[in-house]
Amino acid sequence: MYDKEKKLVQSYMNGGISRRGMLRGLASMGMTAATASVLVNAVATEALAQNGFDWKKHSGTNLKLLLNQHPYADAMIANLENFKALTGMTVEYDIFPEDVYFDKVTAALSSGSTEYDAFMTGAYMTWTYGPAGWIDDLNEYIGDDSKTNPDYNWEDMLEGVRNSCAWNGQPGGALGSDDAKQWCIPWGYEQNNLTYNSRLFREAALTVPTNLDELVGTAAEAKAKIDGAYGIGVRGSRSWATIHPGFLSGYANFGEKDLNVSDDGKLSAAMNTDISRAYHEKWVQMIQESGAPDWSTHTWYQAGTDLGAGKSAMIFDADILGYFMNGTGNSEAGNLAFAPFAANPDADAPTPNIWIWSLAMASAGKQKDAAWYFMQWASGPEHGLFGATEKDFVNPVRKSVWADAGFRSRLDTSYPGYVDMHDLSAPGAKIHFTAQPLFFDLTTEWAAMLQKMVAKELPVDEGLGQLEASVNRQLKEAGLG
Amino acid sequence: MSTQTLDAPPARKFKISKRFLPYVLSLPALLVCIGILIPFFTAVAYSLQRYRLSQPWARKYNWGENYLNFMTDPAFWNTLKVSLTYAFLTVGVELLLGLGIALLLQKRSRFNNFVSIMLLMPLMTAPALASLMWKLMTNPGFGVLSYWATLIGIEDMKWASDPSTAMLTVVIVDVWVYTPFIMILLLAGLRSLPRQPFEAAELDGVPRLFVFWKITLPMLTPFLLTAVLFRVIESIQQFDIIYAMTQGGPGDKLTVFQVEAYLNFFQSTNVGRSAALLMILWAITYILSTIFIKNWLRLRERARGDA
Amino acid sequence: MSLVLKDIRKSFKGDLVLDGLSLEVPTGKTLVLFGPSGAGKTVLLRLIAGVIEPDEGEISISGRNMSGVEPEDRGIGMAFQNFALFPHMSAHDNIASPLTAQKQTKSTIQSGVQSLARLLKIEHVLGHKPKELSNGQKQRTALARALAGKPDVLLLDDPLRNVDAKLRFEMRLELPRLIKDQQATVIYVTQDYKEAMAFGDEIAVINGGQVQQVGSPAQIYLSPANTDIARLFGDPVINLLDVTPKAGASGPHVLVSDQIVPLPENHLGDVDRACVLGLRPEALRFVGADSQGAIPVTVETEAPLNEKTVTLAVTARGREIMLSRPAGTPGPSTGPAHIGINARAALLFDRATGALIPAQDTKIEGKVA
Amino acid sequence: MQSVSTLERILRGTAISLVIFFFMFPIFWIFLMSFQTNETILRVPPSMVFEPTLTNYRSLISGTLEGSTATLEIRFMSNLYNSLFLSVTSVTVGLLLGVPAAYAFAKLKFRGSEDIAFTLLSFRFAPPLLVLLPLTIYFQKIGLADTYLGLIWVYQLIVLPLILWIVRGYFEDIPSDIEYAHRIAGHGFWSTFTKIALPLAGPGIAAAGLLAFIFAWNNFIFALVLASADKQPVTVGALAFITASGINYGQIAAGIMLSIAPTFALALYAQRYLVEGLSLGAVKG
Repeated sequence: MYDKEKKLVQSYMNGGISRRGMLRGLASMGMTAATASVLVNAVATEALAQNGFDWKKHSGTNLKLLLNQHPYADAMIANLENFKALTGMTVEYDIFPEDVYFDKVTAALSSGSTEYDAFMTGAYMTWTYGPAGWIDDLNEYIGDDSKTNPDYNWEDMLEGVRNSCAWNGQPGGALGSDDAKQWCIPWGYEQNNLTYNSRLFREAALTVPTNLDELVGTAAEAKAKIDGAYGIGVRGSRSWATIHPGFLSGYANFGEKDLNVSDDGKLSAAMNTDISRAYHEKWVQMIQESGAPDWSTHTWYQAGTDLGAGKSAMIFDADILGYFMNGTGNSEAGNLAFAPFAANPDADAPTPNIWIWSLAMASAGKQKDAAWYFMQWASGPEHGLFGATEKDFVNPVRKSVWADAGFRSRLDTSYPGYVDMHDLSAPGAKIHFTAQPLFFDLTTEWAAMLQKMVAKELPVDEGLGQLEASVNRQLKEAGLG
Repeated sequence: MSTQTLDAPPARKFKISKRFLPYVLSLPALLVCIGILIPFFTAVAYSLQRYRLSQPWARKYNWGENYLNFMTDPAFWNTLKVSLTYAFLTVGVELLLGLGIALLLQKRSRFNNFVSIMLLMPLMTAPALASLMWKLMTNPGFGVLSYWATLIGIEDMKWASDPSTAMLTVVIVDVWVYTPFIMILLLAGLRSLPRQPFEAAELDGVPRLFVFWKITLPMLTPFLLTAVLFRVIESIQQFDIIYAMTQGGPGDKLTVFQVEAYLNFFQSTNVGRSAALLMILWAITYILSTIFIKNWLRLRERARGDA
Repeated sequence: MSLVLKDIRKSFKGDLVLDGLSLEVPTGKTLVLFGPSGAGKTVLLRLIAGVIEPDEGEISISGRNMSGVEPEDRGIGMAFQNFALFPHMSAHDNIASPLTAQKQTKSTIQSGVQSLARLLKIEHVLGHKPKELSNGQKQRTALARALAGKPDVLLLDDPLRNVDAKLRFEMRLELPRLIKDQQATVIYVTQDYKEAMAFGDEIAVINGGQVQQVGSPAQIYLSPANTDIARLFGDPVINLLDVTPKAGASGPHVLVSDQIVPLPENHLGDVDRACVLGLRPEALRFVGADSQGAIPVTVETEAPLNEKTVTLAVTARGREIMLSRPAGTPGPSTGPAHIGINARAALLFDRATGALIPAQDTKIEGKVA
Repeated sequence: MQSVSTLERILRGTAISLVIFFFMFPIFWIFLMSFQTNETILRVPPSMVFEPTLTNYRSLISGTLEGSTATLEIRFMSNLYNSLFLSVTSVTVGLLLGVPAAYAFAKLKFRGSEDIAFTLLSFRFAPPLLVLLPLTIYFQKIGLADTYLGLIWVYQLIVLPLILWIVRGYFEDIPSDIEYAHRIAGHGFWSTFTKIALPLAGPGIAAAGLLAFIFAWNNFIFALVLASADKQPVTVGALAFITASGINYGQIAAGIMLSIAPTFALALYAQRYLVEGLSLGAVKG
């Protein structure tokens, strides 16, 4: 295919012409930039085919994927032709909206469905899927040279992210321990930091807050000074999703934990401490004073949409939300800026809790080796670079992608502060929760308690007491406490 | 003729013995439903187990323990309270409103028929989508209802996001969606009532309020019961509207049975608790419905006897 | 025998409706089933038609046992009290229904329906739906439908009940001839004794789930088997007075208002028995005060009916008595008067059982169950 | 009626207006929204003055969602088709199974008929989730998972009891004499069922079918749990407008309008059955 075009790309790859020169050349042949970039990857993929690995081993196999409706999936689909060409396999996929995606995954896996070979998941979910026996430990594949191509470069994955997807299955067991199983392969991830509307900040003469007290103050100031916008967007729906982004990132920055693990492996609630109480009080106060009026129904898309529409001055949430909202079509496009945020004034750096979109392999699948071919391609450096530079496959989980000059400069020009923020936060970025099977019960309850506190149904200290009691009771009931 | 029928063998046609006929007619429907019974019993078994998907090794029969735990579980009592409140409020308001509208539209006229069909539109809006609509309208930022609230001086109306107005908001949505259902059943009922008693009452100059209480309402009762039966069952099992509006929040203000059970299953993967919750919901519905149906059959029988 | 019912028992939800009922109807004859409402007449017809099955007993038509035979295979025609027309079909299609069931040709159906319609004078409304028909037209349509299939057995369930008086009068004249022309065995149900007397070769009176009396119209009227039947036949209703026969010089008698009413000789055996005296209103007449056995009464009120005048009188002891006389004949309309009793027409019943105590010179042919 | 006073007329008029306003305004508002972009929807205060655009409908029908960061493929039209297919077939099956059963319960009182009828109705009492969750496993085992057949079967859970209960009432209201008359006239049981009972209960059956259709159409959870993306109905499909690049309110609104349209068209078409058909006295002629 496209022989003439390919030559042009080849010479770009060999450093003969500049990227712009190549694109111009391709455009003169009637290709759009998007198509062209797929072509670039086609060449990269062809290079991949030269590395001696038998890519065609499962030629003719048909895979089926279960995907969340997400830019990561879009980026993969845009590049899928190259995978098919590389391996001779065919790929089908089901995409579900995020509102129902995980319920769909649970329904499919719990019924023992053999329909899907691989699927998108978050690391937290594997704490259920793994022990339930629905997904495979991927270490068996990563370490097997006959199954994994030599250029896969597993070590290239950011360590905190990679470890966050590995757990030994023991309640309270440390993530990334030596006996951990790799339940999923990180794909793209989110750090929770500050994204603010620089236009609004400038107009209201606000400075970017650097710790929790400043955050509370700046949010209140923003709300007071800016007409038609509230101070800070954080999530508030009755769900685990309310706890894991900004809230836990700041919480962990004070050295606080969700659960204590005793020496004999018993778990107990750890959120009823003085520091925690102070943190909760400030957080609750911040939402009461300057949060979204309908905070208690806010999920990430409300937080993001409001920011993009200029309805909030800033968010303490996933960095990629600001990244997406900075694109065309949102009224505040181009106005969003990014800043690392350490809630604890005494902390050296932010400690963002992270969300990792990952790929997992269904145990019930009938063609696991072939599925692994797809997974290693989709999480490999070539697709990673393609997605990060040409699509919205951000944040990448590979060091090599972050080191890519083209990617860094692209981010720097359009997303001020993004790269710095990432670099500063990355060392402390990991999952700060204790891995255990009641994760969703306890975090949902935590969120519900936050809602009660914000609604002033009960004071913070009383709420924390109740939460602690309830968490301990549930842990005991499940035989974990 | 008579001699012919005597000698000739009965005409050869496919005939099912009278004794089996009813079963032949009802069995297919029954079988289809029985297929659904098997999972039902599986669910009963789940409810008697300690069963979390995330702890398969700990799965075992604990018999009534899930149910016993409810006794001391404030979350359960809250669920019960919220569900009953929700059902009572929605069905109550819908019944009054539906009856009122049906009375307004009782007379057969082009206009009334047109209005009654138009009013069915909310019923045709899937509850999941209706909730989306109302979420758009009650958005504190740009929602038109929030804007109107400010116009009449309610500055900080947060609708479903505020614990004090969350129930009100979901009840409004439920009322919006389901009142037409009651309305249409009652309208049909009103229009099918015999005319004579009303004409007689009018001739005798009986006050209209009296006619309503003493003639209309009693004659309408079977229709009311059918409407209420279906509504109560659905209302106490409400899921779509509440889940779409608030997922049971804020706090635990709206954690009705099905929402709680859904979250228990899909998020906590606590199958045992989820199934036990649903079993209790089933029992409540069963008891309520039995009462309704017994009364309904009795009333119907009586109406038939009079006719 | 065309139609034989033997020991039929049928109950609904524990209520015994028919209790060992037996009947026979000869081929081509008309039997009138007479009885008060709730006596089980309609149930009986449905049993014969086969739409319900008896709990016990046997039904046979033309010698063939009907047990297990579906209604459509019984060769029956039936007209319902409430017409039971098919509301979604025209009068024509209603009438044609039995013919289509017999898979007749189009032209046969056409001519069959037409001739019946002509006979019943409903040709002009054949295209109408039942709700566009008057009650009389509905009734005729229903009748036509019952006749259309030329059934062996014709069941007519009080077909004149729901039509107005004028039409009923007309039909009472027309129907017997029509039925005779059919040459079918007919069972005709009615609650109207005059209809019963006008239509039947025989009348079967049922009450309490049993046949109480079967006989010719005259037999039923003149010798009702019990007080119930006596009361049911006759308009105005028979006067029933509690009496106790006494033996006197001239033979057995009873006293009505201290006046002697002689009884036939064979009632000697009934002296001092608690009895009821049945006096048809026609058996009483106004007489002069001086005539023998005249009973003084006070005339309360008088009601002129079409062909007769009915008077309500009260005896000195306060017993109410009804008299009937042909319209146009003179009589007091109010105030004191005297009445005389036609002793030969007096009926004597046992007070405890209500059964007729037959007089010797009266032949009772009807069976008494 | 000359006795209606002016005051009463005004009160009635006001009441009807309020009712129409409450029930119709949301639809009207969403209708307006469906012709707007996010920009005008998000204005404060909300206004009815805007420049209408057809982009929302165009992108729904063409199946491409122009987002801020990417062009997204959506399958709203195929969702719409699924809804239509699932509802129509489920109601058809429900009628085929339910109408004869309803007739048996109404007209052929038999041993245990009340119990069986109640049992059938009681399937409606079972919370859908209770049955649905174990059902996923069984469907997997017997190969009904992710099939239209399996879905249609589960849809009977909502459709069948409704049809049974309503249609039974209509059959009971057909005077038995009319059916007897037909039998006696020489027609068999089945002929009587099809030529007499069915036409007479027709409006009721139509009304029950229509209501069942609405409930099937509105269902959300069954297909979501039991089937793959290509078999999802509009109720699930409408959620696809909530994307990483924000919530596209205009498209949600257009999606809602499109999803109401088919049921509404059906109701308009069958309106005389709905109101008149539900009147139990329909067959007393």
